[in-house]
Amino acid sequence: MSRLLDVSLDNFEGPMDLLIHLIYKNELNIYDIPIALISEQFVEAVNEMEKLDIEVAAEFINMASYLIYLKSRMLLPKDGTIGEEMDPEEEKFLLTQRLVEYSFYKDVAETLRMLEKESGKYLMRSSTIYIPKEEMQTEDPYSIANAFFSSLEKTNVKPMKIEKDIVDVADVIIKIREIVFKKTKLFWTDILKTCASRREVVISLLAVLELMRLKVIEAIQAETFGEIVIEWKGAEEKVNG
Amino acid sequence: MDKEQKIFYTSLFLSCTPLDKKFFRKIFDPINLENRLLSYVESFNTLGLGMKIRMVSGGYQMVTDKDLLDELAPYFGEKTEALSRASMETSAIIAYKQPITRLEIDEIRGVNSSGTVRYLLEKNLIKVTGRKDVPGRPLLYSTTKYFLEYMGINDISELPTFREWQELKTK
Amino acid sequence: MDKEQKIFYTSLFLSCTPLDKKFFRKIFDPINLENRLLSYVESFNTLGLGMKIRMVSGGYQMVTDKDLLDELAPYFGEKTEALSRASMETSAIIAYKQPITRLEIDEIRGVNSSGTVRYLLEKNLIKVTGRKDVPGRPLLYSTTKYFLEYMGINDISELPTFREWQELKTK
Repeated sequence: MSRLLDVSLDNFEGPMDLLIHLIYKNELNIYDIPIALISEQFVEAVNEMEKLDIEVAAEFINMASYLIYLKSRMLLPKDGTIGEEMDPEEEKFLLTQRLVEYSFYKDVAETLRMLEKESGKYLMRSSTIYIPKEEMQTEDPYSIANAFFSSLEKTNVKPMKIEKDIVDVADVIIKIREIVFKKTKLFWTDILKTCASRREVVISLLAVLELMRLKVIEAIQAETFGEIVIEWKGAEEKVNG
Repeated sequence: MDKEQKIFYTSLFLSCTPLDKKFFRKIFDPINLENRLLSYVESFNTLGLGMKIRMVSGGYQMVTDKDLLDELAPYFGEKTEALSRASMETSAIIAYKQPITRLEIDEIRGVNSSGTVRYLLEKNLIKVTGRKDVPGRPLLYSTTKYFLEYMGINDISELPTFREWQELKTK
Repeated sequence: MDKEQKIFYTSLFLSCTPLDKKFFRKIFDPINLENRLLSYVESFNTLGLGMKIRMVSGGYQMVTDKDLLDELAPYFGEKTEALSRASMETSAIIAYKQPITRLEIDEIRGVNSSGTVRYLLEKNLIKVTGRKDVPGRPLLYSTTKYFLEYMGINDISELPTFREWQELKTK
């Protein structure tokens, strides 16, 4: 009997697969499986594997105990108790359905295997050819003009010209305090626009941090490299304003 | 040969993936388009250049003839390993029952399929298509367009139905 | 059509880069090969399929017809990474004020442009064209021929003037 299991457990995708194998081996009718026979063989197969020191997956053990239980239930006479115990005929029907369904997918997998093999005979290029961009127009002259003249405009309308070489933090704090007070809520980039030099940008950042520490303003950045929203928090002054 | 026909051929030449009818409807006059495309396919394939246009996953794809495989494979064949039995079984289940959760797959197969599902996702043969409206809201899986291309079929409906299979079995 | 001819065509189809004569000498009978290949090329090109075989640097390559580029470019044009705002601004300043030093660019932009200038040099959109005759002799930058190509113009003079830009802007 153990010769039935002429292949190792590794060759089975799971307990369902092993069951199907046993059904085919015994040339049984899948729609009316003799539970006693099949559970005996199943348990024997699992024992065999354990003897061979193969680590038997929990799924196989579960199926084995389920089959033994089902077999024992079927041997017992029907005692009429309904509900608390399983109806063995019903259980057998459900198991049959599962087996039929599984064996359908097992066969479909074979069909797919054939399709895979056939389709694999066609060769195709592994990557799409893209036409190099030199042959295409990518930017237009207007965008270039726009970038240039806008940057010129930006330089012309600089609102503050800091004459002295050293920008004073105190001055910048006053400036930012005023701006935020007036607008209540604005972006960090709005403050950037008022800066005349890189130095002033750095000092403005320090000023914002100082005003945050004093709880005059609050700065929130929703995402990394995102816009920083600066909001007025100095409530007592805002009430008056 | 008119420009439309040439653009049809060159598009298929440039693209490595199948181009579907939707793509051509966008760039060509859609009236009676399918018939025109079919005639283009036919006249291309009768040229017998060694490559041909095949219809797959609901689109068109330029491929080489099967009988040149042995000659071309050493130089251009990408060695793709065939799918394992577990992958085949799992993708078969997903193909028929999509969208389906992993637990439902496990129930049919009688084993845990998480590794196989992950592998199929990586291979772009299946994709996540939402969540099931049950407690835990598990992910739902479906097969991809690439699955059809990989199997060389146009549509899942080309696979045998359960009824057809049963009839064959009981004969 | 014999198998050699088919393999020639399909090899060129599968390879997106040119295949040189050495490759074909390896897989085909080398005697009188070049003549045969030339006749294959000719008969392919007379089909007028939209793609053709061209001879490049001692090899062969299957490419699309030039006159289909406009139709194909929207779908198969190389994905261009758009220039960042800083790059756009800097190259625009260089285009209008060339030759210009980095310090002069910085003054217009109000920020340090050294990173951007380096990036544009790498992208071959600008080049160094000399040194300014002032203390420190700083490098002078100008736009390149490729910049013109990239912007789709023939000459810097085709860029809109300030007046034209103002008119466009208010529209």
